[in-house]
Amino acid sequence: KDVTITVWAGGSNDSDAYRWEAIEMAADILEREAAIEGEELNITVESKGQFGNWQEFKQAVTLAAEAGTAPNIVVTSHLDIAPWSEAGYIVPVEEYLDLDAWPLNDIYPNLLEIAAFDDVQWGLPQDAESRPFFFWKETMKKIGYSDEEIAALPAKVESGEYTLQNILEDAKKAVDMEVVEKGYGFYPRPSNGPDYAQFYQSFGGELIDEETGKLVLDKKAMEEFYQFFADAVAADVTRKNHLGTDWGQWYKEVANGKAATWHGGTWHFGRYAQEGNQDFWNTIEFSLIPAGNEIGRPNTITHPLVYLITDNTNDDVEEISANLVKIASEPRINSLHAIQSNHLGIAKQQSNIELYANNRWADEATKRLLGHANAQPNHVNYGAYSEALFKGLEAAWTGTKSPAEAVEEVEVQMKATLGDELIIR
Amino acid sequence: MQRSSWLGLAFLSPALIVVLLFFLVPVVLTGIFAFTNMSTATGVKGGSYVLNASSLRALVDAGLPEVTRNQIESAGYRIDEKGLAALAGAHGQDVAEELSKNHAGEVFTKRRDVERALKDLNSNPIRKTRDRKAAADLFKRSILNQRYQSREAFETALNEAGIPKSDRPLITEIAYTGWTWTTANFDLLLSLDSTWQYAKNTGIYVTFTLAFNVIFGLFLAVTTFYLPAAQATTFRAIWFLPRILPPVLYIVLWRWFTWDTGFVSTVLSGFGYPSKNWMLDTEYHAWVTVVLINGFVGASMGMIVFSSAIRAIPTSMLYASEVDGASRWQQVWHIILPQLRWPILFITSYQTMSLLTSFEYIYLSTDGGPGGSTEVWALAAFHTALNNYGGNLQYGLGATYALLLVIIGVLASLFYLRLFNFKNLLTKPRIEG
Amino acid sequence: MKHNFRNWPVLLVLFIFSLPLLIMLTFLVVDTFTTKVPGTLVPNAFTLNHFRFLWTDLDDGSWGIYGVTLNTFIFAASTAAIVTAISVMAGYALSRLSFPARGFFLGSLIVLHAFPTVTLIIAIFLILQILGLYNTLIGVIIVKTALELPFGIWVMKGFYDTVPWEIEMAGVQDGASRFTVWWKLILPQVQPGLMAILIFSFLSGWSEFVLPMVLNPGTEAQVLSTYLATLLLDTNANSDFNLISAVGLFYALPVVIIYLIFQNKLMNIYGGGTKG
Amino acid sequence: MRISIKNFTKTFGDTTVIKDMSLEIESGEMLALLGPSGCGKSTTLFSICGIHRMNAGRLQFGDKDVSKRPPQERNVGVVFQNYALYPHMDVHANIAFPLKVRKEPRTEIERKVREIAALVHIEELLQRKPSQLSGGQQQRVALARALVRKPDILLLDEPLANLDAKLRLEMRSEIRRIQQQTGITAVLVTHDQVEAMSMCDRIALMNKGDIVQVCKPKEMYDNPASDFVAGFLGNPPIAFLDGIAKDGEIRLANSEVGLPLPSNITAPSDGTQLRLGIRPEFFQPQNDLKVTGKVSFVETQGREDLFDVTLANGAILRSIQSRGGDIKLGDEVTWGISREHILAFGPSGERL
Amino acid sequence: MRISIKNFTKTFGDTTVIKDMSLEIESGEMLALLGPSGCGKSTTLFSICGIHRMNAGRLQFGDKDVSKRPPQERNVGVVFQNYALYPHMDVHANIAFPLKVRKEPRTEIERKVREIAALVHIEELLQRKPSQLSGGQQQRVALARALVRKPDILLLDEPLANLDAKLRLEMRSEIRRIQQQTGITAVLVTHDQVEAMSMCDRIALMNKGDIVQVCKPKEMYDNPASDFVAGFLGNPPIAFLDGIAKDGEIRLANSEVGLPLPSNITAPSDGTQLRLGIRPEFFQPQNDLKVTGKVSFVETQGREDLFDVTLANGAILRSIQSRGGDIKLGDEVTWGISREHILAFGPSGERL
Ligand SMILES: Nc1ncnc2c1ncn2[C@@H]1O[C@H](COP(=O)(O)OP(=O)(O)OP(=O)(O)O)[C@@H](O)[C@H]1O
Ligand SMILES: Nc1ncnc2c1ncn2[C@@H]1O[C@H](COP(=O)(O)OP(=O)(O)OP(=O)(O)O)[C@@H](O)[C@H]1O
Ligand SMILES: [Mg+2]
Ligand SMILES: [Mg+2]
Repeated sequence: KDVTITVWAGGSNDSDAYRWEAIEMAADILEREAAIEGEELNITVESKGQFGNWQEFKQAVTLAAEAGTAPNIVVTSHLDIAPWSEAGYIVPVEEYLDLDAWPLNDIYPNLLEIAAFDDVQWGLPQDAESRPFFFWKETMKKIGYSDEEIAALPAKVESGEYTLQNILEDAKKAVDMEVVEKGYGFYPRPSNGPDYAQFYQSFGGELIDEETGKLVLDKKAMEEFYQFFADAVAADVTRKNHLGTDWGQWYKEVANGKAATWHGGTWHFGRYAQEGNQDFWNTIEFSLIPAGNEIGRPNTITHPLVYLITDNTNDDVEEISANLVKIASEPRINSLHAIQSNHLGIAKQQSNIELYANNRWADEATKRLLGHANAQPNHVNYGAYSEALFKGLEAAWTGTKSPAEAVEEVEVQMKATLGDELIIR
Repeated sequence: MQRSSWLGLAFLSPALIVVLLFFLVPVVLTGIFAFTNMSTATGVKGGSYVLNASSLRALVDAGLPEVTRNQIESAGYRIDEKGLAALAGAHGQDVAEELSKNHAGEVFTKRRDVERALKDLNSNPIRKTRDRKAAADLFKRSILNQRYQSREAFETALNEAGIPKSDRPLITEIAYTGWTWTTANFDLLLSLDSTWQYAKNTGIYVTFTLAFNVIFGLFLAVTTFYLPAAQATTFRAIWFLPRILPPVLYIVLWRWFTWDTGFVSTVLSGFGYPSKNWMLDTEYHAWVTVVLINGFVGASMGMIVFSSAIRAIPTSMLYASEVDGASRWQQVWHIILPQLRWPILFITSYQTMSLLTSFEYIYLSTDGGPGGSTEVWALAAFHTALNNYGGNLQYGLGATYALLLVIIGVLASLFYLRLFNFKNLLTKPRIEG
Repeated sequence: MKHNFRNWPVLLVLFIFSLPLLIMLTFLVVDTFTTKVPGTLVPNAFTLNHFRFLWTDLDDGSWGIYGVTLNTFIFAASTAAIVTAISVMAGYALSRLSFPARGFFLGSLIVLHAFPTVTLIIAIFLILQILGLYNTLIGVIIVKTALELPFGIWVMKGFYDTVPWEIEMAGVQDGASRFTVWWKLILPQVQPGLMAILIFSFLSGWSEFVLPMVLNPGTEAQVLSTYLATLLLDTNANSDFNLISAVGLFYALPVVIIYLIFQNKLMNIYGGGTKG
Repeated sequence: MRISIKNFTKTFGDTTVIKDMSLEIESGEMLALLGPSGCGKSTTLFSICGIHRMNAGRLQFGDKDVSKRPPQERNVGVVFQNYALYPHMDVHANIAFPLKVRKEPRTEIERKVREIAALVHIEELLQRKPSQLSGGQQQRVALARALVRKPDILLLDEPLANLDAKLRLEMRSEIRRIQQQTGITAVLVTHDQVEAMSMCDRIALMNKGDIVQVCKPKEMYDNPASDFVAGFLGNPPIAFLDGIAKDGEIRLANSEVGLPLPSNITAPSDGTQLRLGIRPEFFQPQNDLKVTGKVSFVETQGREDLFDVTLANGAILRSIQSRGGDIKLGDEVTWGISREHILAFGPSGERL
Repeated sequence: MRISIKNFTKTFGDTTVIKDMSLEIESGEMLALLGPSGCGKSTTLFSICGIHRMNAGRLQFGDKDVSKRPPQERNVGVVFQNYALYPHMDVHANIAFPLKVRKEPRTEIERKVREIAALVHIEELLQRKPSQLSGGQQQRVALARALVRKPDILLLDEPLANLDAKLRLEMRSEIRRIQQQTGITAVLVTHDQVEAMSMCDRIALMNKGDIVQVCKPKEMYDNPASDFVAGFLGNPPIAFLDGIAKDGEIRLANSEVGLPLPSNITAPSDGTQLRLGIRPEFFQPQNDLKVTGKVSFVETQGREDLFDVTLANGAILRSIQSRGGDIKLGDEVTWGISREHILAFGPSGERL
């Protein structure tokens, strides 16, 4: 039997090639398994990992699914599960896979949970990560921190002793002392991403109400979160026009100490090395995203990508796809991706894989961050929620609106697009 | 009808078909979409009927009695006679009996539990996962998480599950995943500040770019007209390049030119200016770049139209003005410009339409930034309907944006048609046979 | 009338205005063949490494440059051919033949230009999908054709308008049918227009970005614009500007060459098209 | 082939260009449609060949009613003012085109093209493109193309207007020769009186969509039906004197001078507005009916001199004389009018 | 203002259009530049007004060398063939333009425009746009515009070419009147011999960038310097007979017929190629030097008839006669040549 399986992976860099190569390896294994069972199975994997950006990827998948020509397997944000399942674009992996069997029973349950929606296991986690806060050690020293104090920072952050307000102060100090240039005291991500929800959480904001499953707009937290960025701009520690900075440029700058503090993802570890910073451990310190105030908590968001199986008229194809995804989730195969792209593993046994276990970054990041990580909620309208959240931030950040006004606008927008699915606090 | 009429219609028909399919039908469809809540989640083609945890919550909010909710939630997987009989049929009496012995009458909430029960069987003849799942499904009595493609199928299922008749309409309504009619898009559009911001941005964009196009196009046409042929051709070629260069590449060049590490910054840093992003530094920077990027492209069109219009002015007229004593400036001002009235009007109207509906270059350069300050109407429509980070494509809202743009564009072009005295363009065919 | 004035002030002003373009283009070429120290503008070594995409595959998700180039060529060439064929017929009908509602058709042609086709794309997508042409090269070709058509017809009509009626009359008088007259006598007269449309729509197709991006996201039929955009928008570590420039140069070279060969014909396009 | 036009009316939109015109053209005859610009000459021509549709009226070729036939079926050869050669075809292909669309066999085409090319003397030009031909040569090619398929009728729309003076003279006789040689019925549209008079058997003079007079050239020159006709024909043009009838004479306006009326007309009643037409060749020193005036304009035209003589009342008479006299501007002269050549016109311009 | 052109040469790229031409035009004179199309008339004119630059040579207005001056500074009025009126300005603005660019005060402009409008009789047209004017009216406006700022020199480039026959006649005298009234030095470019002869004091006949002859019209007609000049002037054109000199006679080609040479020339040596020019008015029945031939062409031109007579050797003589004879095509006639009017030309066309 000849089957062609197409795989599309969004938001991928070159180092993420194992997202689809894993499927190719799995295909090989599956073919062999079938051969043993006396079936001749011939799987051709066609993969595409090159998309301009997340926007284009999602648009492409959506339209393709609408046209009935969706790729069989997509690697995408877990947030897409809600709308795509609602629209009927994807089928649950649990239709084809035994979740109690190897290797699925080895996957961290909380990650599996993230790939589920409405109690249905729609997909399988493809990787894990987390989004830490970074400090440039050299700069911190110059503004008066000792090595020990720096080493103690992650703990102070975790305990809530060191907050975002301290970040502002230190960043300001760095700028005022001209250790870094204006606008480089705090150097956030230059485009929309899950990271910004972290800051909302830092000020006590909740994304979803566990009880009712509705999204939450905490106006006070939102305003304080916006205020924080407005303050950062006002204090010259962050550039007003920062959003939209070229990613390549951004990486280069943070990797080489041009910024005092910033935030990013666990995969940055590898990227910094590519940008010329081979000595991460001695130059950069990382921690959770600090709390913003007393109500808030230090936190980090993990935003795993997931393997999803799309709806296909042929159930056999869906089954083969599901099995490929399953095999690709085996610790050994997944570790290839985790280490190559500096993501975190998805399964417990990966710590027993030498490749993975020997990697200090994977090890430490897992320990320091993953325990505190939460994910954004799978909700049909979370996309609209996050769009609105970011739009408000942009307005406050660039000064087109005051934080309060921005929150007003966000409220209007969210009310209109989310309707009953929103709780305003 | 004359024979040439048939030939005329025949000649026109390929164009008509293409235009109908890809201009008129889309406009009509867009008009329709504008009155729906269509989005990624609803799909475009219509939906199916699903009850799941989310819709159940929504149902409760909408007033579904607790009893019914419990009834739906607790239906689950029941090891009953009917299921066992089916299982016996599929996998043999032994299996059915053993399962019956272990779990008869039990209700499992999840299929996974049924699967486990099946796996735990001593005989365990069901080795393949897929078969086991099929076997487990024989006991399924819940309608949760089940996709029904048609209303009838869903209602039949509700009926079989014993849902009270009075609750069914509400359940059916909420379980529907497809789009529904609404005028909310228009209300939303009007209530959002950003709408007005987009309108304002579009105004700025069109006005300034247009002004640049026309004025600079004129400037190029007039100056190259006076230059010797070789120089004129060179400059025309340079200015034609923005138009023929692929937009993606053209924007790459601009980025390289304006970005922090780009040409301007590098050169200025030589003079001690801190390098910055000249494209996105402030709103003003962004606007200047956007206008220049589009202006450079548009100017070439103006240049060519005006150039050919100037060339169409009889040289004797220019000679006449010279022997009449006019200086070059007077010649341009009194003789050339007045005679370019129609080309200028043409370019103005043509470019107004083009600019109103274009966003490609903005999308590739600032993408509406910084902070949405260069987000024009067409780009907003594109972002809303097709291109946002959240991946929830709001087709309905996007169509509303597009529809308004269509209306404005059509009105504007009708206005220009009047201005052009359209009848004059239409000469009657001279062969009547 | 040209010699009576001094040219250099005009030349100077033109030169200053053209400087950004000149710089961009110069460095585009220079960058692709050289390396340089970051933060400087002067190259320090010659290299052909930026053109490695010509002999190695850049990534695993796409076809490699030659396949993409072939797609782009097919896309542009077919678009050009279809646009020209249809415009040549419709332009003649609008210019020369009488039939009911002729004025209406001519008017709509101008109004069509005001339709933001690209924002109507959902609907277009739907139609393509019904026709089974979504995510195929043919689909994008047809949509692109539709987009170019109003302009093409308008230009062709302008060219037909300039053909003397007497030629057509003579043909009819010589006993030829209107079709023969068109095919044998009139068409050869509007060849410059035909060429102009052909070239122009080819260039336009070659450059098109949004349509392939939205309507043709698959791998089989990727075109150069999306290929380049992918390199550009990617947050890749090795998103290497010189490489992008090299691909860009490779991408732009055909259009520039075509332009240089046919520039007179292109300059022509508006002459014929904007009468009145 | 005889052409007969009956009650022909042609309108463009709201404007009626030709109203109720009737005209007969004999077989083998060459008729000139002469008239000022915009009088409807081309419209008539185009209606004959079928490019325009007649709004009313009947058109017959021989006995056949062709009013409703499309141009392709009328078998009419037309030569257009700008020749309308097909610029992308060489001369041979141009001439062969009418045969080719009729799908005649190649050898046949070849033979006919050669034959007609010989007739119009362009054998050596067959391989050239129209743009490589001079005006006269283009003219011949157009003629050849119109004639090659042996049309029943030949129509010529100002065929000489674009040629220079010398060539025009030459082509005039050339066209006439060919027409006579082939014996084809021909209609020549022109606004040049010399052309009409020198080339055609008969002239139909048109004015504002109407035929004013149809007759032989000489007759039209000698016996114009109205002052319009008299004014249109003749170079230098005829001079007019306005006056009123009094005692069988005509009393000139603003003057006491009286002139006798031509002898062959019945004198109109006194007080009638009259107009006398005197051609320059009939106002000469040797004639008897003397008139005195001042020479107000002198022009040398090579072998002849032209004089304008302004009479006391401001009216102007014109005289053309062989060169030799030494009359200068401002001289007072007393020259005579040839009484029997005076043309008299009534109040509405009709010939008396 | 006197115009003096010395050794003027003009090239366009590689082609030399005018080579080493010299010409003097007297103050107040009206000179015609006559010649066939493409001979360089317009080029000369444009060089005088400064639109073209002279490649070599000197141009003087009066005593001032203006060779290097731009057109704006030459103070020359030009009337272009197509009038070159500014279509977006009304007549008033058109005429006022030369004054406006000199920033003259408004009242002054107003006065001058009125004045010149009166001179050319277009007072009532001042508010119209050029497109609302007839050809003759446009012509007058162009003239007014050229004259309004009192130029030293008036240049006219085929000003009458686009007018119809009647209007041309009228404008001819009108332009001459205005030129004489203002006393301006004028150069008229034309390829119409009648125009040149009737309007100008002197004619400069050009051929291929060279001036062939400059003199008074009558003299040029009577005493052409070459066969080119003789052939160019005269309507109907002169007829030529080719032959060789023999015994003080000329023996016609392919024939035994001999004709005597004009008495006022020295007979060339025997065997010289000769050419005789005989104007149609000098080949008449009553003349003495009889020649017999067949009438091969007859043309009625209103008051005169034109005959072509083909001699036995195939040469053609032309005769123009007053109407009245009843000579028909094919008749054999024996008419006479006026011996003293025969023009004889040598082998290279020069007048003997
Ligand atoms: N297609 C048309 N629509 C409207 N009016 C027309 C059309 N064709 C001709 N006319 C008008 O009909 C009248 C006669 O035109 P026609 O061309 O027959 O004149 P003509 O005698 O040939 O003049 P000319 O000597 O200038 O060619 C003119 O007033 C012209 O404006
Ligand atoms: N700008 C130019 N470039 C090249 N050749 C030119 C140019 N202008 C004129 N000529 C050539 O110079 C010659 C003389 O041209 P000119 O216009 O002076 O002739 P003309 O005597 O005015 O003729 P016409 O009676 O046709 O107006 C022609 O052969 C023409 O082709
Ligand atoms: Mg006509
Ligand atoms: Mg000329």
